Amino acid sequence: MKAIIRTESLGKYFGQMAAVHEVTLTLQEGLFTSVIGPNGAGKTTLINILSGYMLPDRGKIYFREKEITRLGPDKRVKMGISRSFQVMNIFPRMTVFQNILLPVLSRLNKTSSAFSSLQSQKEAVEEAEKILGEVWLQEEKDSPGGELSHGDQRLLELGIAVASNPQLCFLDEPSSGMTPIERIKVLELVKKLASERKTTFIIVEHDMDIVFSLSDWIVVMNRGEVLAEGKPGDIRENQEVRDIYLGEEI
Amino acid sequence: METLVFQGLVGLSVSMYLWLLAAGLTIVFGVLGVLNFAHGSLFMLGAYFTFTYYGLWGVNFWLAIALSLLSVAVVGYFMERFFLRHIYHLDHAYQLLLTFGFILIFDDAAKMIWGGVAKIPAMPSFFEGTVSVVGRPFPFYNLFIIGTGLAVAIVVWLLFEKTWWGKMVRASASDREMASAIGVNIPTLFTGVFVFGAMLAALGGALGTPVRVVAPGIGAAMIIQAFIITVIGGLGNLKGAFVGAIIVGTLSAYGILLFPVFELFLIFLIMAVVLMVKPQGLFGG
Amino acid sequence: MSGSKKISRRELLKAATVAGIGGMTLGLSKVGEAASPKEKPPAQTKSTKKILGVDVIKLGGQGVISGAHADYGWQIQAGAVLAIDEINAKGGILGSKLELKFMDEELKPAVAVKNARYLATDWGAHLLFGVDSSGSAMAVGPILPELDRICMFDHASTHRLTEELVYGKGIKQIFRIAAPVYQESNLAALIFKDFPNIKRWAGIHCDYEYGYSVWALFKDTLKKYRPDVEFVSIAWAPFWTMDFSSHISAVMAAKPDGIIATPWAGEGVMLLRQALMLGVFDNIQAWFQCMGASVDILEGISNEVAAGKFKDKLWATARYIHNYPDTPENNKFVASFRKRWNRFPNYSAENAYSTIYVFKAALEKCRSLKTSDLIKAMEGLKIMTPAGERFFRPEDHQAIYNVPGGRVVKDPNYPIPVLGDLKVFPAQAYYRNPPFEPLAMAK
Amino acid sequence: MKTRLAILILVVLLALLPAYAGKYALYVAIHILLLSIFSLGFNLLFGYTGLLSFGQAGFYAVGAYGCAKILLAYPSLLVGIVGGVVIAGAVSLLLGFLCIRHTRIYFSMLTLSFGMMIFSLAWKWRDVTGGDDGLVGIPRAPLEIPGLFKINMAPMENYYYVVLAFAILAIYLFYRIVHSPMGLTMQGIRDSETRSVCIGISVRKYRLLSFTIAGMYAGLAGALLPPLESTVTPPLAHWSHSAEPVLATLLGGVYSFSGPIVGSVLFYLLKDIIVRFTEYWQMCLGIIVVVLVMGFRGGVVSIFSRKGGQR
Repeated sequence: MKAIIRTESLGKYFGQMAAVHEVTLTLQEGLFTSVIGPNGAGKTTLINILSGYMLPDRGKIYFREKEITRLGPDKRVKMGISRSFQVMNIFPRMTVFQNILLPVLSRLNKTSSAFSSLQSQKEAVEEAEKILGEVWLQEEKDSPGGELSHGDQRLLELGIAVASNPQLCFLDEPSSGMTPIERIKVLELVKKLASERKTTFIIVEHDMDIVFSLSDWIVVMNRGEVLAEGKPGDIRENQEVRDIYLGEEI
Repeated sequence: METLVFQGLVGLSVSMYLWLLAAGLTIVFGVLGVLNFAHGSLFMLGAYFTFTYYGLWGVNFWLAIALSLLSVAVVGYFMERFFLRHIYHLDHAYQLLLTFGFILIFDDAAKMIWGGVAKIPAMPSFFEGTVSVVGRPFPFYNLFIIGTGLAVAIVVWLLFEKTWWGKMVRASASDREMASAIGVNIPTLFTGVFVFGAMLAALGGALGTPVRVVAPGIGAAMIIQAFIITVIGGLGNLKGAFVGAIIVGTLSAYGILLFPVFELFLIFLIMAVVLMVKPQGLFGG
Repeated sequence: MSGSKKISRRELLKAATVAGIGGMTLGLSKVGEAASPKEKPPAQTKSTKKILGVDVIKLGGQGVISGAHADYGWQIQAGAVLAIDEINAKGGILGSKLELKFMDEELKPAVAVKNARYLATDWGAHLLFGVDSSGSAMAVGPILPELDRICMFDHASTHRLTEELVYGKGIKQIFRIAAPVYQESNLAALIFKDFPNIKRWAGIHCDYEYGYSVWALFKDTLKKYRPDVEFVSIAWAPFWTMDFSSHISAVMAAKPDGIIATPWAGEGVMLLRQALMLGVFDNIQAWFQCMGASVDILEGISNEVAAGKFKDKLWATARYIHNYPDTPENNKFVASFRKRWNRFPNYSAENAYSTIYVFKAALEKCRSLKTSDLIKAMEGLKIMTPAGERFFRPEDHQAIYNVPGGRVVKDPNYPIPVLGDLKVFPAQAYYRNPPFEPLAMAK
Repeated sequence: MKTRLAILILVVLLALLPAYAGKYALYVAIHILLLSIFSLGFNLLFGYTGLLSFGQAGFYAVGAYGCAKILLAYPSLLVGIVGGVVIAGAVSLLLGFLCIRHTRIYFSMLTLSFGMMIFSLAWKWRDVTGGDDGLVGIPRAPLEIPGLFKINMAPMENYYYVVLAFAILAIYLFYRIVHSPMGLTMQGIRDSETRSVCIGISVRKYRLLSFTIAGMYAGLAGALLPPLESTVTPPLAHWSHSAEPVLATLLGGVYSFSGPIVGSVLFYLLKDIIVRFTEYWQMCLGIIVVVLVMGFRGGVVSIFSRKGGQR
């Protein structure tokens, strides 16, 4: 197994508060990895830094052993890193189909094509249709993204993230706000996409049952630092982890 | 050197009208999130009302100013209560458009009521005369204006920093939902803030009545300067509006003295430079 | 929001849209149908009763009637209406009545051009007049041949209108009844050449063509008579200057003996009042306010003049002054204007009033509404007007007449100040003459 | 199919306009076409890229002055118009580079100040621009391609056809742009800047492109003006002129292709008709604006398409 992303002493500080502190991680390609931890543990900040959405104050990031610490998010997408957002971040006035088509066009470097119609972009259209099917949104194809139900918007968010055809994809709470049944469906979908698309997913997730049943690898964060990492079974037995989740069944 | 001191002092007195105008604009933007294009028209109405009470009806100067502030407060109340309130949730563009419509209405209403001739009543006699500054005569009135401008700055600062109302206003400026959760009546507060901003603009207009002209259209002419000042200082920032007004007022005065040919250009240049170097304005967060 | 409200709003929208579209089509069809018949030459000989062939002679005027200079447009309108009513009361011109349509020029050249086109080609004006700003005049002038109409400019004063467009380019449809820009600048130079103690001159001028021309011509002319004078300081004030304190203190820093200033309308009043506040009149010997004898400015400084605050150092002129000349024509005009409008006429009003009488004279002379006939009738026309005898110089279609300058003083016979100590110079002494050379206007 | 037929009928009607309309109607029609081009370009920036510019009149003026200077030196209509567009494009590329680093109200204010700087320049640089009197006597030069053809432009009808041709071309190109991958990219940036960045889009590049194209559309509208009016003056660059495409677009509808065009027709005719009946045209226009904003915010076009509106 190879490392897909590796960090060295990452740090991000907001005034006195350390959102992320001394994080040194090596995450393996092909392992379905979850980042867990209590609220304010720095999970979202870590994902923001790894996806390029924020720049770290300290430390280094390597993607497939190439340094990407200062690269902007658009450059990282081109290298094969994409992400979804915790707070819904879709294109609300564009149709569902266009929501998916745009990242596909971006990946195919077609966005600067000024005078050809969208329909004439055959390759992109076919691929977008395929992704729509994969995330179960074919029926909603022509509705504006902003008018979808909450659950469907989460699916769309996922669809946009995978439309860049990433090798590495960060999902920030892909099932938040959903019913327990929907959650299981969505996360099983992610798992399925991971195996079909050969994408390494790193997700932030709160539902411990799902995390422990689906993940190959778990990273536990607390107060900006990595508390523990390991296979689900090992994490379940870890006393420190049990302490921070005091009272909760993990 | 003496010339520069004198010119700076003149510029400072000009700045104070700009400060009064920009203060209300920036408060309303900071709290309500509305950029009021018609704010200059409230300035104009303040001047027209003062002209009517003081110049036409012969009311005492101070009373005339107070009455004119109240009159503009009523106008501001109607604007907020029946129009602006209903479009807070819309894009800035619609607020600009609505308030632009108000400029057109106020301008023509002023022409209907007061006619097209520029109005300028006699100066209250207690303001006549000059004091000697670096050997040149400097008007009492300009000193009075500088003093009033500074006093208003202090009062507004105290109001926002030290009073319960000010705290509520600041709370709702930074987080509307939170403020409403702790029991602040947001709609009433917004009306209050808008009316307060309108009265500041009216005060600027009213104070200018004896020495500056009031004519239909001065509001639209002033508002661009006020926009520029608030942007230089940082939108929604009171301290920024104060500093911005002084920068624009004094630099224009020096521009007239030193580079008469480029004066027109100067103010836009300052704004472009500030925005490029410090996108949020000098004091913007 | 309740359901019923929503519905009513939608209904409202529909109604508004329908109304909007209705109005639009109406407008278009009106534009369409009205335009074609009226594009034919104005001179028609359908009716045998009328000498001019029309029941009404349509006069299309424009001036600025919105914003801070709205009074100027009002004055033009007031003067024109007075003349039209007088003429119509006596049966019109050669049996045809006069009808006026007056539009807002907004001081925007594009609007002035659009108005002229609308008035001439859609509304069917036979004759055009008006226009306040120089820029608007320069824009309207060149389209007159295409519109095939005469336009009498009664305020816009740039010398370029008659010198470049009429004399230079041969656009014969342009006439100007008002004195051009050099009337005030050259007049000021002629007056002050005789004040040997005033050696240091400063200027506070409009930051546009008008201000530049006045300052350049004033300097040129005065320098010819008085090589010893110096021009020590200048401040430029753009449109919409709200406060002249900075301009005044900037020029006063150079310790001038005299100041010549061009801001007009409300800006002129404000400038003078602020100059008083800054104690300017204690430190200079003379102040020449170019358009200072315009009625709105005289009204605005009435109290100060009465109180003697200008210390008799304020001089002014305008393109007509209500207390000059003392002729029956002028006295009658001022009296009827005051009776009708309860104000004194300013120069725009007199210019517009006289414009209508010039049209009358020209129409009676050529008995035709044809533009080419009218041009012939008006070239070289001499006519008595309230401002005195006017002569339309054929070379550049500029009306030549005398306007004096004088001190702004209080006269018990008038409720507002008047010009006293009048200095009258023959017009030939200060009009520029063909062949015209462009002004060098380095600032 | 229906839409195509409607468009065809409209184009035919417009093409036949000189046959049934008078001179003034033609003049009005030309102005409406110019405002449509102007507003369309503005809406690429506003409705499609999410940037409210308050300085488009600056580029309009650059196009107008550019074309005027060319026509005064070398009287060929095509050279003048194309030259005006190119100069406006170059200036908007340059200023866009400085403006697109900002968004929302700051972008609006920055564009406002650059627009007003162009206004000041037109007002002050008198040797080149003629100051406030502007440039006068600009010829309506013949439309010519040396060796091929030469058409006299003196009759208004001929020039109307030139403007109509340019307008149809501009509208067609605009349609292609907004329905292309690039148009979709701009809409993505409008909907969510952060999302766009995180799917690999270089936001600044497309903002700059949008800004430049909008500037060229403003420049085209401006370049078509001097041959019509034979004059160009500084108010063309004033912020109150920048407000016209804003008003027209908001009247017609921001998020529809035809909104700015419908809005331009309405805006121009409304004012044209009101000023004939009252000197208080500002008041009437103001009331209409207020009613429109309070009553229907999606613009007139939204009434027919049900979509659009709040944002």
